[in-house]
Amino acid sequence: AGTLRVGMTASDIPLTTGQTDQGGEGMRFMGYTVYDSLIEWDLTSADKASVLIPGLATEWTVDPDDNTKWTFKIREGVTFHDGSPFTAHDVVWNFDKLLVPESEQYDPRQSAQGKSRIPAVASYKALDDFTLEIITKTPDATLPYQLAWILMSSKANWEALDKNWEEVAKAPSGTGPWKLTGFVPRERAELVPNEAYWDASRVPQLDKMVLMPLPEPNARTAALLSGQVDWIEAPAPDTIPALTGNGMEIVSNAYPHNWTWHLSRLEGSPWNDIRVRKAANLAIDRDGLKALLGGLAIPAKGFLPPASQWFGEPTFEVKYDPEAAKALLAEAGFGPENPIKAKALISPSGSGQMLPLPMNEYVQQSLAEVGIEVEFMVVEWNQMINLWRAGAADPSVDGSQSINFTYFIQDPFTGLIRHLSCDLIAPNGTNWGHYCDPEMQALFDEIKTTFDPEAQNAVLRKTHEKYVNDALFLMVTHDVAPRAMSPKVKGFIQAQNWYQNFSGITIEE
Amino acid sequence: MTVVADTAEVAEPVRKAPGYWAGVFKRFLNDPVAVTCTIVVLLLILAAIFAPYLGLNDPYKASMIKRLKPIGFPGFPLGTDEQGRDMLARLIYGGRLTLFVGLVPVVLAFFIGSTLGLVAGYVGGWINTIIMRTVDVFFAFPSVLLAIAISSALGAGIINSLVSLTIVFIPPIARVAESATASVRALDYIDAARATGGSALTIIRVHVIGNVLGPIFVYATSLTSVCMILAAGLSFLGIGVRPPEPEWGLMLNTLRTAIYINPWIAALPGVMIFITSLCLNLLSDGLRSAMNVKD
Amino acid sequence: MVPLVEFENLKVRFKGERTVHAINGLNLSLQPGEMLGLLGESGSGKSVTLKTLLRLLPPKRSELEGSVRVNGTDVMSLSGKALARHRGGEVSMIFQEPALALDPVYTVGEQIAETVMRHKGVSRVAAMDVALDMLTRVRIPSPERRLKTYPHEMSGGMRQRAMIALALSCRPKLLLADEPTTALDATVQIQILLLLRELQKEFGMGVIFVTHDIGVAVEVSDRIAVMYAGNLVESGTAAEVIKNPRHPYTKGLLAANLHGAVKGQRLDAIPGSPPALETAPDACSFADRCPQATNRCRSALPPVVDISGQHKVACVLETANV
Amino acid sequence: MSKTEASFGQTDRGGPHQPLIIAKDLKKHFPIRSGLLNRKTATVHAVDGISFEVQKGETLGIVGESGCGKSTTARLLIGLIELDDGSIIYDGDALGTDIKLKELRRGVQMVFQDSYASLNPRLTIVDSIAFGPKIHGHADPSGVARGLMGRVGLDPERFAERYPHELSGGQRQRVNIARALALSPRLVILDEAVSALDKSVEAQVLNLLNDLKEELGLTYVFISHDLNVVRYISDRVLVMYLGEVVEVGPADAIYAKQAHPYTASLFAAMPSMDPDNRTEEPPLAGDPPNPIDPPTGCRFHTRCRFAEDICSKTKPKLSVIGGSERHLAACHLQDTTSGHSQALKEVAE
Amino acid sequence: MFAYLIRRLVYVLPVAVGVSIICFLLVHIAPGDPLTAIMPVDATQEEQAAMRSAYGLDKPLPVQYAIWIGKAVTGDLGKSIATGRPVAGEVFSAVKNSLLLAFTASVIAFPIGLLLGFIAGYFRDTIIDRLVTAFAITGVSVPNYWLGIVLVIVFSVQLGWLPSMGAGPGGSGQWAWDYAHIKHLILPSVTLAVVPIGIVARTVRALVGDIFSMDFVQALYAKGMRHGDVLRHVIRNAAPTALSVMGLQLGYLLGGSILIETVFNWPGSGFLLSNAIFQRDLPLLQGTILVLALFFVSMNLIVDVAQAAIDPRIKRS
Ligand SMILES: Nc1ncnc2c1ncn2[C@@H]1O[C@H](COP(=O)(O)OP(=O)(O)OP(=O)(O)O)[C@@H](O)[C@H]1O
Ligand SMILES: Nc1ncnc2c1ncn2[C@@H]1O[C@H](COP(=O)(O)OP(=O)(O)OP(=O)(O)O)[C@@H](O)[C@H]1O
Ligand SMILES: [Mg+2]
Ligand SMILES: [Mg+2]
Repeated sequence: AGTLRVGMTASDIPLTTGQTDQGGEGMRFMGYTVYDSLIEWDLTSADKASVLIPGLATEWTVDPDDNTKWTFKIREGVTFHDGSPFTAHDVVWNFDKLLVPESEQYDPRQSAQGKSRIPAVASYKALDDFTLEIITKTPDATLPYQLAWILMSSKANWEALDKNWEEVAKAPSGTGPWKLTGFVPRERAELVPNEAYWDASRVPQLDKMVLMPLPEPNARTAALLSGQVDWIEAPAPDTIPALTGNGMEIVSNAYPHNWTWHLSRLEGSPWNDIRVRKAANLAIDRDGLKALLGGLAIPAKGFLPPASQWFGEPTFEVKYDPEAAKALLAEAGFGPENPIKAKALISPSGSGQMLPLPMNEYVQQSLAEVGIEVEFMVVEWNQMINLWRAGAADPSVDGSQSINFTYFIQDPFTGLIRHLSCDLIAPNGTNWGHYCDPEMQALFDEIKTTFDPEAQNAVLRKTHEKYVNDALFLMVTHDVAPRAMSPKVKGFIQAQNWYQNFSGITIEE
Repeated sequence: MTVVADTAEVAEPVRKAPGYWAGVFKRFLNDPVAVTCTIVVLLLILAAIFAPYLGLNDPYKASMIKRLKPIGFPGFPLGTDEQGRDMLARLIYGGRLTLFVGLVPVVLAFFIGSTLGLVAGYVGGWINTIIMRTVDVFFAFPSVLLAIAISSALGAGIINSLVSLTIVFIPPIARVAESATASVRALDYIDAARATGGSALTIIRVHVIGNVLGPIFVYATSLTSVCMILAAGLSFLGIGVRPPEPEWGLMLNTLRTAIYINPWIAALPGVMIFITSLCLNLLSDGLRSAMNVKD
Repeated sequence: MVPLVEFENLKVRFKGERTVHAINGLNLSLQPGEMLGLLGESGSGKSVTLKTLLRLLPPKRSELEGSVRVNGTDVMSLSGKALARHRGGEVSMIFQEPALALDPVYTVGEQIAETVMRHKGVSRVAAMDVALDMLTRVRIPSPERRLKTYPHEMSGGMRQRAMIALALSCRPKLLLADEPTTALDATVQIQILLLLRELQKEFGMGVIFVTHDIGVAVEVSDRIAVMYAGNLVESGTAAEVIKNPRHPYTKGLLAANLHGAVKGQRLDAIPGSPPALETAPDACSFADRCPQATNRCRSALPPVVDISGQHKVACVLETANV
Repeated sequence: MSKTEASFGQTDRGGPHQPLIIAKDLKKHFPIRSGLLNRKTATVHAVDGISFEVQKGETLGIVGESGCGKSTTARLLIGLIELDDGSIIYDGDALGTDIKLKELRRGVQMVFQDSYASLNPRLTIVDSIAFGPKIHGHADPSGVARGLMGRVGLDPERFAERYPHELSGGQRQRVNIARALALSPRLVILDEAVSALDKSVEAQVLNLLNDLKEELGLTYVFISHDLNVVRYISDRVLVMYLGEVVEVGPADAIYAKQAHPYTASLFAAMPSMDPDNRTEEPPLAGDPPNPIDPPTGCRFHTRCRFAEDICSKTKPKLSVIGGSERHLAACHLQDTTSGHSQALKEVAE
Repeated sequence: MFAYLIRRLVYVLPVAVGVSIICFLLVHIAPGDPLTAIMPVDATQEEQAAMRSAYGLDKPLPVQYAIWIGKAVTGDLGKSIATGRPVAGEVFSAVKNSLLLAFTASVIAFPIGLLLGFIAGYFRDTIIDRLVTAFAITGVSVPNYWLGIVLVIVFSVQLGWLPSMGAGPGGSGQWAWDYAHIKHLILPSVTLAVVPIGIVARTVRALVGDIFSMDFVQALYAKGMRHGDVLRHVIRNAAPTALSVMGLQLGYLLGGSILIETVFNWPGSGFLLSNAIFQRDLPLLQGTILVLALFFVSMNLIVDVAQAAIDPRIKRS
């Protein structure tokens, strides 16, 4: 019971119609709360990496003869908040909403958020009310991960509201454990429990959850300390002593997010030499950095967090060893007297970037000490996104040889494949550094064609081992998604995931 | 020459009269507040210019272990910032950029605005109409809004800040210059000079500039503190000077969260902005009264 | 009979960036109903003399000595209510620039009525009636309408009439007029002068009329007093002073006024300019400009000599004649 | 007087009988803008068709009430404001066709009423005087300036480096006169040049003006509202009313007998200097009418004692009166054919 | 009076057009793609192109301006790129909140500024004057965004007396004049009031000082007016100018509260603007700036007309 007031880092209430915006935070607060997807993440455990579990689909199989044909069993007895039943036809309707511009329900805004999440999907149809068939373009075993992105909104509600998405935004309807009862743009949104939720264990115990956008970290901290909210996302590290000093609780956990420098592998890049890459990875004192972040970081051991089910056993140990770094550089023909010169793209701000400036300066300092002289090209976050899309070869990056980006690494595709796949070289995809290695490509193909989850995990581990052993990125730290909350908040379990389950929370009055 | 002897002046001691500026200077020196403020501003400027020779710590050198140390920490007289950089060095180096971005737009706007105003005020007619109506349009924006709008359009960066602040301050200066010029132009001595056949340019140079520059200058000095606060505000918003450059507004921004750890350190850049703008204001007031300029 | 005004050895000194000895031992009296012309060039202390009568000098920067009595009351001793009653009630004043002396944001009627209400304690409506009556008396055309106009909507002559109406609205015993016609055209000036003369007869008040124009003084005054450097150099009836000027300064002024000047002939101009008054004079202030000055003039203050009846001159040259 | 200064001046071209300046039908109307879109809604008829001439070596006095257009006339003569209509002929040369404004300005200079406003407060006295010679390329402008200072009775040693605010009104007006003389003009226009001065100082300056005129052979246009001063200094007097000439003639003739009722009123308005014979009746009532909307016919008819119907209908012409061919007046009373009932009688007297 | 009003209105038109052109150009001279912020980071080129043409961003500038202004005059400022909501509604509700803040700040600032300025002008060149002037200069010298942060620390975090952010328990949508809501106004409006207090105080001081040294004040004393009467006259004379200074300040408060609204998370136009800036939400940015600038223009207009109405010296033909 009670009301939970949450201070989000977003500057606005995320899109409420289904497929949310505002990145991970949007999915967390307005996606998995009001809506469900066919396949979901298991958010019940804090201790182990979270895995996929059935959502609106109870089971799914791939046709052994035709690896592009998938069949999904749709959960029966699920109803939307407006009371209409959920069926396989609704899934088709929702796919059309995102993928078919000609369809009546096509919503460019949701499409912009969702379409690129399901690149594998070629076609889909409802075999009956509770059976869905999806055909992929090529065999792709990562489809379940892709489908975990797609949220189901109610067709009946949309029709009741004159087929007008703007109206739906004000009174949306999903199948999720929370119902949106009202919101003031940029100020607050109010959610109440959906008592009829299909998973009884996830019926919220609170009376109400209020979401407030509070993009400014100081404002969030002040709001929590002055009792205007009970829970804040991403408290600034420096405010944590004050928060704990005032009895607030800091909750954090590893989650699939990293803070790296994506390296250019174009002709002439100093990063083409593996010794230089390894040296750079050995030059950084990640524990010092952790201090800067108020302890709220996990020093990188690889591209994925050490606790990841796909971490594997890489032979190259990512650690702080400046002497080894110098030795490697000397071997490559460089040293403090004869430093390597590199240019790096960074942004002073940006969502999920932790403390980009201090951190980058720290990295710059560390690299300089072993003999890598980095010059920064500082651009605004939005500009940075453009440059990231454009790729290292684009003139607009002005010869920069790395880009500092934080990556969401929750599933195989977004976590690993999209960064280094040969067919996704920018600007066609997000392989910023123009890396293309047949060995790696083969691994990627194997991931896509390995339909047995355990076998697929094994391939993923091999892939990650190669990431680390080849030192393909400058791997710095992992975020721990800290959140601060008032001692009144009880029953929250922080999963190792971007999304969280708010159903078990109660407020002690 | 003897014919007018009876009207000649009664003997008075021979003396060389002090010039107008000498008088201004003397009056200014008699104003202790203004003098103190001038000294403070000058010290800040000198410190900023000669920062590299003051034996300060490297303002960019970070140290995670020594972050947010209090004022008086050994080796760091004013403590350290959120990255363990020396606050004293950063404040002094920060004065460079802050004063630069705070003063240069006013100087530029002073030249451009005065020229526009002088031309509009002296020539009049449709030239005046064009210039002053354009100025009116820019005047329709509150200065903060205009600065933010232009800066956000141009994007962050020192040059962009300079450009946007200069644009913000040209219209008010042009207005003051225009009205000062128009009122001087109506005085008889301008007519007398025109009657001697001087060209417009000569008359502006000899007779107009000297008499309108005073009020414009005083007005411009009163804008410096506004400009500095505004410039720092742009950096504070993240559309001004870019990190890691030390700049007071930006430091204020990046130190915001440190308020919970070491409020005094976090307050320092604000104190610097406050002191400087206070001194600039008082200096401008002193000039105003020394130059006898009415609002 | 108690004189209406009596200055006894008045000295006024201004402190500040530089000291000004504005009035230096002035002795002057005025009988009730008498009209005195106070003549002198700029800076001779005419306005200061008038302001002393109303205690209008800045209290912090001026030092006064001697005594000033109006109707037997010591003006210096007045304060608070008594002073307010004195100002405007007993003594009122007309200023040189009515455009500056009238409040620009109140109508003429309001400003007159306000004075009447203050001094006579009558209602607003009654005060407005008085104002209307006064405007009629100063011959302002369509006075009802003028009552509601603002000062800037009137011509200079009209404003000065309104100012006179205001000054006379409470029937003062003494009217002070500080160069009331200097800013006006000759044709308007003569209208105002005649109006003042008429009103003075009608109201029977004493008037001190300050001017630097001898002609104007002659037009209005029964008596003329000539000031120079903060003191009187000559005083007497208008006829005495004009027809029989005794002080070299008075003579010079008359000559400079082109009284009987012949075209093409050089004027007997007084050379030089008035003294700066930075120190209190200890000799004849005019000596430096006087063609007849002797050592005696430069060594001590000149005596005041009675020529006849009211005619007095402050000049050593006259001692011989008496 | 040294050679250089003389040669710096201008030479006579038209001969002694050519008037130095002839003003023909000068007009200046100032627009008054207001209302929607700031359009012109009214005009001030500041100068409305006046003609006169100034002979070489004479002093022409101009008198009239405030706002009648005296200063505007002066400014038109020296080209400080543009003529709306009419022409100016300087020593036989028409301005605009035969000579340029710049040339006219070397021959005509002006002294203004406000001695303080007519000096640049930021320039020393010597620099102010030297400005004209300097821009005309004189070799030693400050030498000229110092010479002139001596001539106007200001010791250059003591005053050259001073600023205007350190001078008394009389001294400043001397500086203004020196500045006007710096280009060796032949005609000096004095617009109320002595009005702001104290009487004793005024006399000094009048003496100075007389001396300079004699010494340098100057011609004056002397504007004043003080009839005593005008009489003392002028050879001829021109009387203006609401932008028009009502009477012009030799000073003595006008002082002896005013042909126009307005001139007569103006003279009657002078304060008497005789305590036994003071003015009893104001010669004129009210203020002059508004120049925005001047009365029809004779502009003076609204205030004239002799006004009749004809006066409000027909504008009287400026014509010769009483035998002296240089004494002209614009009044129906003076015109036997005007149809004014008193006109003939007046002449018959 | 009516003609004056019309003339001022007509005069405002070209200014308004100029303002709209500047607003329009401002956001189009900007580097970077406005769509970046709302597309998922890995959206493809075609997806971006589709989005661009959906927002009309592929047309030439003059055409875009014509379309924009044509709709703007009918009150349609387009749709926000980031939220898809109509800009007009967004701006309207934000400006409403900003006005609330600006008015409250004015209610705090103007009486204090007027009083201080009057006292200083009355006691000109005394110690009181100097104290007031020092206070006023401090007001205009302090960076108010910094002051805001300090106030939050002291009054919200340390003392816990006042809320640190937001517009009340129910958000601005449920604004009510009760203490629960009003207490949210206190810190931001006090912070916002500091600068206008200084400016109003300084202006009024100079004004009152000048009026006291005018001749008519002496004339008032000369006709026997007591202190109180003279003060009444001085106030009446100062009123038009003081009024116009206050009017302008109100306009500045509205347009200049962006930093304060950011600090206090106040859901006003400044906050909207800073969101629009960081998301490069063109229609929103344009619309907000346009509405604020036009508000400022109208404010000036109102001030001029009001001044003309109460100041008999101004010609009202
Ligand atoms: N308030 C004052 N403070 C300082 N000096 C003053 C003040 N009032 C007058 N004086 C000085 O006192 C002297 C006499 O001034 P006053 O005004 O009486 O002259 P005036 O005869 O009225 O001259 P004017 O004809 O110019 O009005 C002048 O030197 C003047 O500068
Ligand atoms: N620049 C101008 N714009 C509009 N009206 C003007 C201008 N200059 C003069 N006037 C008007 O023209 C008329 C004549 O003015 P002018 O200055 O020539 O008069 P004046 O005879 O010199 O008066 P005064 O004796 O007051 O100096 C007046 O009504 C005046 O208001
Ligand atoms: Mg006086
Ligand atoms: Mg004039």
